[in-house]
Amino acid sequence: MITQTTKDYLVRLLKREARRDGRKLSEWRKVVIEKGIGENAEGSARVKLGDTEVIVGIKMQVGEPYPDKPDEGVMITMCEFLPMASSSFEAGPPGEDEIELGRVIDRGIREGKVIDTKKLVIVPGEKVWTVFMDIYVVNDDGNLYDAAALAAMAALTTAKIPKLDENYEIIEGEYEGKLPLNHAVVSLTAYKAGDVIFYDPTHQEESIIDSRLTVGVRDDGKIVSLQKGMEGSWTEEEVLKNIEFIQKKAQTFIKKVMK
Amino acid sequence: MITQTTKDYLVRLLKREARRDGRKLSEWRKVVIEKGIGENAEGSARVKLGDTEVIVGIKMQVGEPYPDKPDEGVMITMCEFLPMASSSFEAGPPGEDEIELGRVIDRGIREGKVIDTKKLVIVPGEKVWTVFMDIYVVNDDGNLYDAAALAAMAALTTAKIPKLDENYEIIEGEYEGKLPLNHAVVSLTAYKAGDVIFYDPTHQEESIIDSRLTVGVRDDGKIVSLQKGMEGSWTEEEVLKNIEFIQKKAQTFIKKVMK
Amino acid sequence: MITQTTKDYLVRLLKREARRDGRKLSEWRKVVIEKGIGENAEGSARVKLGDTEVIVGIKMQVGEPYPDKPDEGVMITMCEFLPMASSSFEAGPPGEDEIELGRVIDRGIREGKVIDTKKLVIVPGEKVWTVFMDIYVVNDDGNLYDAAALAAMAALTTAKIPKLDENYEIIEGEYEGKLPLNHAVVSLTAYKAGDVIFYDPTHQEESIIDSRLTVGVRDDGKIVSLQKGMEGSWTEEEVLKNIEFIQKKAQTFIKKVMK
Amino acid sequence: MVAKKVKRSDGRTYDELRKPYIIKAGVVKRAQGSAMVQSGKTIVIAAVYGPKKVIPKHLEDRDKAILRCRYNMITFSVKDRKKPGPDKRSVEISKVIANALSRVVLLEEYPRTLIDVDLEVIQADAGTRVAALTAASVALADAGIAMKDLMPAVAAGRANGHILLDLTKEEEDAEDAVDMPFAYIPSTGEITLLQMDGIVSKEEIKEMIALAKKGAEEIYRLQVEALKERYAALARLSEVVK
Amino acid sequence: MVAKKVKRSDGRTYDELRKPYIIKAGVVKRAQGSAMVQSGKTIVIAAVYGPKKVIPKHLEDRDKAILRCRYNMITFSVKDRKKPGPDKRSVEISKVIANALSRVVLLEEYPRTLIDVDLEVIQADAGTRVAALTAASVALADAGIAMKDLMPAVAAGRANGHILLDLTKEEEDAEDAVDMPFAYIPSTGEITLLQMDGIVSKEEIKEMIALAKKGAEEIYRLQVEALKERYAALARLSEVVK
Amino acid sequence: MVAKKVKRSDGRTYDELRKPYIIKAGVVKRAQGSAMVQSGKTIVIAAVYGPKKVIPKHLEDRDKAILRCRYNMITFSVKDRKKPGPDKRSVEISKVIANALSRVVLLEEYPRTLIDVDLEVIQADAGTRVAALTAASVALADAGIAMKDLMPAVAAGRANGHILLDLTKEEEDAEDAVDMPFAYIPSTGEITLLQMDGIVSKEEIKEMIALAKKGAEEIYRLQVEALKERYAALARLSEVVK
Repeated sequence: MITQTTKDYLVRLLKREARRDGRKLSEWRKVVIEKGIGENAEGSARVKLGDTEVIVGIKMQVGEPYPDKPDEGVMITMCEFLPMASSSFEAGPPGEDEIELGRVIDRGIREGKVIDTKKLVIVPGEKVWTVFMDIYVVNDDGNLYDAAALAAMAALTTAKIPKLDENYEIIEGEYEGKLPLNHAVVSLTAYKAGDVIFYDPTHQEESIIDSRLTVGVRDDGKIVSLQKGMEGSWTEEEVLKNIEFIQKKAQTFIKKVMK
Repeated sequence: MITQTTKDYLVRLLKREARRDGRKLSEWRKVVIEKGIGENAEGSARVKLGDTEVIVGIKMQVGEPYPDKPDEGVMITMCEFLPMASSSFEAGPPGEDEIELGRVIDRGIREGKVIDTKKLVIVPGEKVWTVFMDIYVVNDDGNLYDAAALAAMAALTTAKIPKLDENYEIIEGEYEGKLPLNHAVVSLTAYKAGDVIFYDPTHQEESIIDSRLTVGVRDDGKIVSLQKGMEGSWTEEEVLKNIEFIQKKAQTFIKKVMK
Repeated sequence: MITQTTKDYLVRLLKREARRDGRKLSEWRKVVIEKGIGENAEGSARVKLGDTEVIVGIKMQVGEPYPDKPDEGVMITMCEFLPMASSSFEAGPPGEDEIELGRVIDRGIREGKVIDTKKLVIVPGEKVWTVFMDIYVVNDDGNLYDAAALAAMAALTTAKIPKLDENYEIIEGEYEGKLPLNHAVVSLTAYKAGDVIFYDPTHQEESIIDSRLTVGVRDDGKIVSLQKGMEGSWTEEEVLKNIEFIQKKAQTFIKKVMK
Repeated sequence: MVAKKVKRSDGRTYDELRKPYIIKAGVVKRAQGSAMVQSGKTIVIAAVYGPKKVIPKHLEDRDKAILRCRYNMITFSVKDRKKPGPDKRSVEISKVIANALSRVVLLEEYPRTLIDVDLEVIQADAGTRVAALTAASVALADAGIAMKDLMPAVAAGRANGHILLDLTKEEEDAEDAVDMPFAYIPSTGEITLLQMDGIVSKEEIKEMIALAKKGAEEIYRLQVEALKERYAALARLSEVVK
Repeated sequence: MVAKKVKRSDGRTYDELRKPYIIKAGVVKRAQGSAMVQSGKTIVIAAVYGPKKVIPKHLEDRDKAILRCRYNMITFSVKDRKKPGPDKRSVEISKVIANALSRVVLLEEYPRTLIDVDLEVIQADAGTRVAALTAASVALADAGIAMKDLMPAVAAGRANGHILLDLTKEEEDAEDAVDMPFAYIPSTGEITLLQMDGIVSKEEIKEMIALAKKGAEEIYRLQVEALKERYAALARLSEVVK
Repeated sequence: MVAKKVKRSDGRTYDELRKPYIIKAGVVKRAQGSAMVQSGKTIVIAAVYGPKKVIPKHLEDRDKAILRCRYNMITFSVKDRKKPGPDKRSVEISKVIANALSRVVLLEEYPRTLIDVDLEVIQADAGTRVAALTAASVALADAGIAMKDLMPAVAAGRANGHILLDLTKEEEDAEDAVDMPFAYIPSTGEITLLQMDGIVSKEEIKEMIALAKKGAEEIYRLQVEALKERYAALARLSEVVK
């Protein structure tokens, strides 16, 4: 529980463009990206953004294509906040916050055409690779959106396609090669508290936020997705200004992820 | 909420064979049947019975026959009270009232052999048409049973069978012809409050009802289904008298539906 | 509800190695095993242990093998406490008590290699028999673990494999022969209240129990499964002593079951 | 209605109940009341718990008890293994049974409480819902719950051209089969459960109701017998205890 | 932004709403407030119940009302039958709609209560979430719930190289399609819903927002019209009753 | 028991724990207490929230805290992607772990509360439930919850004819494999978790228990170490803060 006194204090700080941990409004916490953290996954990564921790695993399965896209592989994104991630501590089917986060990350990767799904066909119209992108929030100290976006992209860069035997069963430990990627996409999120817009809030700072705006950016600078979240509102000017900021900033993060 | 005063008043009226809206005990409200209300459905209809509104859509899918009936198509009925239909306003898996209504409508159509299921075979024993009959209650102002029965039959009369390509995929916008029907069936429902039996109650009138009796009747005058509902009871004489009444009355409604 | 007075009385009795119904600490209630109680099951049995009643049915279906065991049939165990079995009276998906009981019984049968699953192959790698073992608790007067173990084994001894037609559909009422069994397994359970260990508690006696230890024993005297249950603990000496006791005792029960 | 010479595959006349037709009260020890009905190969057990507290409290009815039924077929009661858990059919049957029972149980005597009736189909050969309902009112009486009367239930129907009482599954599978589950309070003439599938004339319905009433009255006598036997057994038991 | 000559398959200019574009208040009789929006072939009905008690009580907010939305597509609203029940897409849409509405509804005036908004897509041809949101604020106003303003919503996007208003499904299926659902409070300039899929430049976003604002303002006038007509009808009705 | 020359594929002797065997407390910042256990390739994280209010209230125990465990394998912890959500195996494991922990946690000190223990298997290579239990008691201690003692857990078993400590998945797949998960309170000699699969003699069980006890004692020392390190780190931190 965050007290009203703390909240008031955070608001006062923000108004002076200051933050409790000394950061600037548009300064991110330290980002640590670890790749290949799960031996049983075809791809994986852990991202720590300050104390926020998100892990993503990529699992590949032989599946069927969608009837309207017989010549493309399939991507399925799942997002779960582990009960340990925060004091709300709830197990059960995914709630609306998990669903929104999962869908926003999914949308960036999907709309940015990150995965070359045309190359995931095994038997045209019958068998294709299904790429499961499973996002787990391990510790929530704010700004899950950026941490998850980074972890998802990082995990994809490590993913490999398993070898199949003649019955289309996976041969354990053998790989055809890397998961073919066309692009890198990262989404970053602007947060708004009253009239102040800032980035990468801690969990404590999130308690005073009215709204967020997530912008998906591709390595070629194109915008690939937008999502306004929460109950607050944005002016046109704010939207455009923050898109512009994120468009640039994202390239720095893309470089970190692609390393 | 309907007050006890209103209920008492309605009971007194009924005892004098009178109703708040001036109707006779066995008089239905104005019935409006609209066919073809859903462009994305293979068949559809809307029925308004006074302010009660029910819509039914027919969707056709290629499916498998039941193992014990390899040479017949399949019909599946779903019934949902939209949360907007009444102040109980509940989303979620179908409750027992929805299930009972859906099954009673299904039974009339099924037992009356309305659909010529033998003509719904695509590949004998392997592929048949599955006819989904989806019933939605949009506004509940009483007597959902009759409105749903009329809407279901009306929707069936408009249903068409899609054309299939060589892979048994539906070709959008092309049709083989109409869904083959053997018969028309409509069920009507008698309602009992104390010793008074009457028809087509409003939502308000339903608050004083003890029991209902639904009778499915076919265009050839045969009875095809019965369902006593709710906690009240019926004498043998009441049952037989109301079956007789409905048997005749249903023909009028069948004519309306078949127009 | 069992009162504290009753509980205290039962504890005092146990300390003097006495029980309310006059039994010794390691004396079971009267066991009645009825085989073939369900005409629609491929195998079935009812076991009464005093007033405790458990029924088990075996159903055989044509299914697919597990990918990693293409040449073996499949066993699936389900356990349900019927709402009538006790005053907790709850319908719904299986709770943790039902799951634990089902899995402990399953483990004994599975690990003891009771069913000769290699003989349940119909088309290697494609079609095998799935053996459903469905356990229902009808009345809970304590020691469900022993009653279920006896009923499961008894039901298996009566199970038959249906004949199949050329399309691998079951021919009703015709059988290939008995379900091939390699072994018989029975598990028995030691219960501990304070420092006293005893067997076959009634429902009332279960109210003072801290822990249980279930030991699965095969007809050749081998131990095939262990499960410590509930919140209490056991010393090494207690474990070994009770394993030894059950190892011998189980042979008597196996004989009863195999009759 | 004319007396008919019908040859039924199990040797019964058109108006006979299946054999054996057995009702037994007090079959589930833990329950407050219970009963078993066997009708030929159909076997159903009913058990009653309550009146008891309603949880959560906001569901309680301040004027009367809530009567909740669960009708359930166990997985191996039928030839094709029944998937566990409720399906639409069992939800509907649970509802019509609860509705029918509410006509005889004096729910107003137990305000703000819940009465649970569990109905388990152990073996199914047609007529399971009427067997369940027949067992339920005996179980409620066995539980000492105040009732206006017992309520027998039976199906009438048609198979192979004949109106018949208490159809078996084999008869229900006839080309022209009609099934009409029916429950009835003999003392008042009230019909409390009535359902019907199949293509019939009004006259046939009349005939089926008459036949069902006759069957129900016979079952009513067996219900009373079962309770008498149960009370006698309990009396003997209490003698022994003394 | 230059005026453009775009040939759209339904004959519209780039900045036109679909025809018909109809808003009608008071379409669901039982509801406290309701509205229907038809945008070309897309049809959505919104209905409002509340403010009402929160059950269970521990979920209530002592400071304001809870606004709960359910966005749902009926099974036959789309070509491929939609499986009944919520999926991830409908959960997300329900959430962003509820978030947007919370900006105009004066929730603080109804502490410890629940306001339910049911949004049913009867027929889907793209733009269902913005039609739903447009209908929702009319339904809330029709229900007499205190609001700062109405909130129109519309999508802008791109298809076949052109920035367009209010895309149809056919346009959304273009190779280069971009879809940007948008909701807006004309009186304050606040953007309350903003989502986007597809590959665009910042300039294109700017253009789409400008176009969406224009569309929203047009829809706002239709919302006001619909409510006026509704009040007129109610007034006529009360005349009659007098 | 004779000392044995066993050649294990990872080079261990029969009575050695896997390498690395690491316990670390305080790994999940938001949690009241947390711990990670790595045993070879198996990695489990435990986190504790509570004591806290029980919702809904009618589930609370007036005499003691409810200890609730969730044991869960994340989807990519295993070779074949694990479907999200609980299955029967995880429900059983959650239960036996909660049962075992209840023996050391002083639940009576926290009446009417709930203590939640989340156990997430990040990577699975056999022995996940014992790693989870080992992590859990460290996490509870880290959360400052009153306990009688720590509780180490480890599996003993048999593979290829040898009784072995702490089996890997490869060893568990041996034809003659036996797996015996085991938890133990060294200070009292109490066995709090005991399960076993496989065909063995009583003598082998005796041998396995002896081996498991030895392993548990070693793990106990590592648990204590981990907590000491954690306290030292916290102390350093509080120095800094001062």
